[in-house]
Amino acid sequence: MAIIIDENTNVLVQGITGNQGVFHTKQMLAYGTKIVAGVTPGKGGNVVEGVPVYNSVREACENHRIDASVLFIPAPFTKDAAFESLEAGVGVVVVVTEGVPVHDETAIVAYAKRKGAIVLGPNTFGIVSSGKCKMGIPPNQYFVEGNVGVVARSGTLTYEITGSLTANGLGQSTVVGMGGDRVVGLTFIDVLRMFEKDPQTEAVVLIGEIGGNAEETASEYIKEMTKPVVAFIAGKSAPPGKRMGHAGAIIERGKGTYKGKVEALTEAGAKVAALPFEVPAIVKEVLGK
Amino acid sequence: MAIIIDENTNVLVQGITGNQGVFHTKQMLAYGTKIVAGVTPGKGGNVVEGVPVYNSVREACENHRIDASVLFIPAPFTKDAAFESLEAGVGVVVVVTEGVPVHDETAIVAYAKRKGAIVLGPNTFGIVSSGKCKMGIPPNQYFVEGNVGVVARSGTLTYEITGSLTANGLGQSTVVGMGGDRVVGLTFIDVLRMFEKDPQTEAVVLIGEIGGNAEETASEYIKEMTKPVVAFIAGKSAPPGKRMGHAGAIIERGKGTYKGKVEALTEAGAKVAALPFEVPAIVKEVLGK
Amino acid sequence: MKMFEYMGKELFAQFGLPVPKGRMVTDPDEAAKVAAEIGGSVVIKSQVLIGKRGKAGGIKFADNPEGAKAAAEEILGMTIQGLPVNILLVEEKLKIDKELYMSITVDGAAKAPVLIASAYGGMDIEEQPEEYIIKRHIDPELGMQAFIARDVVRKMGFPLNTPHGKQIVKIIQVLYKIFIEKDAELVEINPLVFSDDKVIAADSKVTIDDDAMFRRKELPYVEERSATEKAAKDLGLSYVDLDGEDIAVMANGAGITMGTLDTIEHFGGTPANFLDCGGGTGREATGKALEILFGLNPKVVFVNIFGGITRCDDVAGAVADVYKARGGFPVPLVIRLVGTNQEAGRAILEEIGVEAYDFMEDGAKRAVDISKGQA
Amino acid sequence: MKMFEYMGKELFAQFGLPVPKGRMVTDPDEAAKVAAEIGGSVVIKSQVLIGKRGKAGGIKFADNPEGAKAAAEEILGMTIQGLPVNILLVEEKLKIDKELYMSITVDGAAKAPVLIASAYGGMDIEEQPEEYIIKRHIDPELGMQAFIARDVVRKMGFPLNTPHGKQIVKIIQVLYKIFIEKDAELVEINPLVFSDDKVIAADSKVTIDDDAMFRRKELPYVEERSATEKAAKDLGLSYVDLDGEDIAVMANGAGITMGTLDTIEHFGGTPANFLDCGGGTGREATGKALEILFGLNPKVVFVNIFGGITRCDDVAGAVADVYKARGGFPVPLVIRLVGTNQEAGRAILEEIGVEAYDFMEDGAKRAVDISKGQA
Repeated sequence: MAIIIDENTNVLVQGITGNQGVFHTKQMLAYGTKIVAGVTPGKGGNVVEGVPVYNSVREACENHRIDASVLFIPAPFTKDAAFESLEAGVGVVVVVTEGVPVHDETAIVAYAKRKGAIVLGPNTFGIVSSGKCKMGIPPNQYFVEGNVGVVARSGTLTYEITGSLTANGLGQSTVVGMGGDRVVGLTFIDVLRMFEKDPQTEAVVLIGEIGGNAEETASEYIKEMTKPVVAFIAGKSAPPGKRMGHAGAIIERGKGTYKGKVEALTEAGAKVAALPFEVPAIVKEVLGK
Repeated sequence: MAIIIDENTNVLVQGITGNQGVFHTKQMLAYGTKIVAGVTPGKGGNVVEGVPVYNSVREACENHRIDASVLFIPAPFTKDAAFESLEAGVGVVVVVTEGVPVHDETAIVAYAKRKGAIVLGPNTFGIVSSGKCKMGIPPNQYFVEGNVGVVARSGTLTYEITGSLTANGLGQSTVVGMGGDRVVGLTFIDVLRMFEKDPQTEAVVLIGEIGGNAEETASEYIKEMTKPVVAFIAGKSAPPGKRMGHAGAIIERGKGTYKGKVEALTEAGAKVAALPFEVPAIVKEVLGK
Repeated sequence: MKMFEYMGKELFAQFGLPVPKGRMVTDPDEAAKVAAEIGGSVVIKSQVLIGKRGKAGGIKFADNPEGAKAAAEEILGMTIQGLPVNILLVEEKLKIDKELYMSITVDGAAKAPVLIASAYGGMDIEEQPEEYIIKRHIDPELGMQAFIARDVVRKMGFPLNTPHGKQIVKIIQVLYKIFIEKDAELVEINPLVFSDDKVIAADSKVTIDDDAMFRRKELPYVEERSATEKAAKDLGLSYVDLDGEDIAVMANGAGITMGTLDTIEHFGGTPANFLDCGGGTGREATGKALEILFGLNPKVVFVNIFGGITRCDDVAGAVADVYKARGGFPVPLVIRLVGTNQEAGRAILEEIGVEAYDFMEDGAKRAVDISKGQA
Repeated sequence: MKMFEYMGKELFAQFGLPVPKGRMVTDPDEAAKVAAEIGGSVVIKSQVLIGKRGKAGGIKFADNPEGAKAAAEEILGMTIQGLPVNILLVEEKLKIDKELYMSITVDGAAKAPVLIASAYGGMDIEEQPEEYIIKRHIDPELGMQAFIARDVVRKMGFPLNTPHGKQIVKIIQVLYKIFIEKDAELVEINPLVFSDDKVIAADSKVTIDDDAMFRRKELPYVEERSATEKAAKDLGLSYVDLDGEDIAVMANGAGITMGTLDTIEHFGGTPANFLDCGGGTGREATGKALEILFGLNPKVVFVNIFGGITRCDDVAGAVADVYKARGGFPVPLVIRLVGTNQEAGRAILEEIGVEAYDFMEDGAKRAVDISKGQA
């Protein structure tokens, strides 16, 4: 099982002929990802690491079944590329690109909603259904199959925690990067619901951050979950971020603090690790290992 | 039963304080329509024919359950008014207005699709679930409850045929005006599906026109229907309409003729009346009366 | 509203679409002047709102200003399919390496704009086999994104990384922008030509949505209507001239008008024209509309009213007004009148000795009989 | 990018939003000149990119040009929350009958723009009870339709058919247009004032999305960064100054940086700053980034790398480059280095006698110990 992607997922790489595209195509193939096609407009007919390149997503779809697409596309063109996959009916779109304008992000997410598609990112490390399929940029070696679901916003901290899970014998079902930007496709609660339904997943690690209220909202759902949730919230000691005029204050109204998040999660029955390296021990504990 | 609207439908009138709004509110109330609210921006707090007037659809929705809205709004403001009802979650929007720009019509229909709402019109006479609820402008006296469903594009010809049905003792379940414009919310096939499912409807009268290919498409569905369909296609002798450059010819590719439509309908098992006044006799025949 | 070719090209140029050098002129001397400005060979094109002007001799070439003047003299004053030529477009003669087709219109069945493109454009576009014609519907909420334009170019069979490919991608996006921002029903370029490494709109066909003209005041206005159509339009009605000569028809609504024509033809009559007075036309306007029909000298006028918003007393009043003003009808008038305020209407007609029919078929048959001298 | 008030108002004026008469000035004589042009009473406002300047004395009134000059002299050169005042805005003093609040920003949780409005604006807006604050999310595919603006005005409690009501409806639509077309993260008017029958933007707060600046070249550029922040930005990295003084932190990625700070504080250390070098920064840039940190004189530098795209050999190479160029480190450097090309990186570090930690917590503890003189 695992969620969102698995060993049967046919993957498209958009921007496959760029430096990042070539490098990560190689890495993903090495991980075992079924990359069936790539797209770079004007480069159709080429082959990258054995993968055929097309001029458009529709052309790729005329020649292959495409289940999911991962984008290595410069920020100014990311909206167009994401729209292209969504319009062609691709069900999972992983947007690695950093620095996408926020209005473009909003547009991508709105269109994905209309098309009933899942968007990870922008600014995500991607997603790994450990041992089956990797889409994105995480280093291959830390992702080993197992029963812990991981959901996070930022990349390196996730590698850090996933690496320590793996080092402690705790493999993962799926590790989901929702993306670090202000507007991204999924929220914690969306992913938690999927893990709750996934037979492979026995516990979930939620890696949150200060700001926003996604962790508080997720807590409402955690109360209903049958599977244990272990959380780490980064930013306990971080300085307050830049404020969006009065508007930011009015929207947040005091939500988004470290303390508020930890309280909400704890109250919902999640175990909150004070530091990243405490996570594996707590996961073992909740799994009774 | 009946389709789309019935005696329990709570109706809103947008543009209720204008001449047309006032006149037809009176007529609809006289027919028995449950008009619970009206909207005219800036005229909130007034009362028209006993109906409270609000400043916005949301305000009306805060005070009443609104199931359907009928618009008596000048063409330049029709898109905004239709969007307003759709955004507020109103499920049936009847746009009587003539002369709405075609791009506005496209926008209204696209948004309605996204919101899962039914749009009748623009440029429709409206809809009558005979004996229960009338939304729009048809004269009250010709619409009497019965078992014939009627679906049409243009108004007066529908009154003509419905009037002759009534005069021949054939009442109607629902008479649906899809609207006479190039882009409207429903197609024949949508309405035929509803009539097929409606227990009250025993036969359907389809009033078509030359041009487009809605009747040909509907024929495909008529083949599957268990209920008899009687059709009249207007425009046998009409001159060719204005052509949209080569584009029009390319889209139509010879479809849309009187002959083609009659053949498609006949082949699908529908009975086609050569003239409007022949319809009632054929309906009686197919109903075995 | 159809725009003349030169207007469409001016619009294209405003939005940055490449068009040939040239200008609209209305007399031969101007034509010579523009040809001199352009230098080299030019084309002189009649500006009329119908197609096939080339076959009718409405397009000529010239190699110098004198030639341009002579060609302009020849074309000006020509009549193409009944339309006199008063305007010319004088343009550089393009080197044409290839002709494509490109248009955007509204597809009513799909309820969305549709882009139509072909690598095989020109006069024979309608005869091209389906597989050479690319049709791409545009989600109105998504609009014309760059990827759609690229995919259409790919489907047309052109490489994306050539100058031609890149220009077509741009042209598609700009054409859609014009289509939306100018409330067009149709924007068509046929042919869109390859001229060395340039891609140029060699013709233009732009139709603006009449219903959107209220917000398109910046556009030039083109009068396409005949005097009678215009008189009807001024009353808020629509008039259509038909091939027959016998029966003038007035009815209220497009559908019932078509049904009325069908019924007349069923009984062997030939409608000369029709006037659609749907949507609650008042007494005065209805009277004026009747005057329009009488003015066209039909053998009989058939008025077919099924009153909804339209009130029978208004229609009858109008009939009576015309009758009284003229001291009778110049040709026979047959009227079928039912619906809203029917009794009041009948009473008014009785005063002037006119009897109304209850059923369309009876009235239509009577009108046909009169038109054939059988009454 | 935050815009100065006067820039935001210039933007408002471009789009037709009503703003007070006035102009930006940078010296007292100009201030007097603008005051003379305006005539009557004026307000002299310090232009700084933070709030609460009024309470700090950064806003003064004057009744004539001399007074304006004096006020300008007083404000110019002031320091407000650490920021020197170099620019002033001299404006007509508005008659203020009522203060409203109006803004549009992106609500990340809702994944959509949100319009926030209140009939009770001004300095205390954040303290207003929830029921006085109207929040309306805007479907990005639908945009700001007129009906939404009208409904917000209705919710604010203003009649729609008054001059004030009509102006606010217009202002809401224009504000959204600016928000979208200028790639703003925030457009805020506080207060939006009733001045007789006019509605005027008495202040402006506009923040442009940094990520969209590549397509907003038409906007003025405002440098908000300190010299260090700018040096880091030029390397494509982000630097943040913190309250502590002891430990300079370099880590790769926002999340791991936060986790590192948390861990340092957990062991009782105080981070002075951090540099996020995520996303595959190369050897040269990493070296320059290290130089930036050493240049700030911390007690210790802690480098925490979990290599993904970032390659351990690049980071180690950069450390070695700096070591060799300087002939040693000016302050101790603690490094934790795991991930991509870990072995190659370790080998490079060994050459200069630096030992890397395997675990963040061990490295962090060591750095804290050094910073406290406990090593």
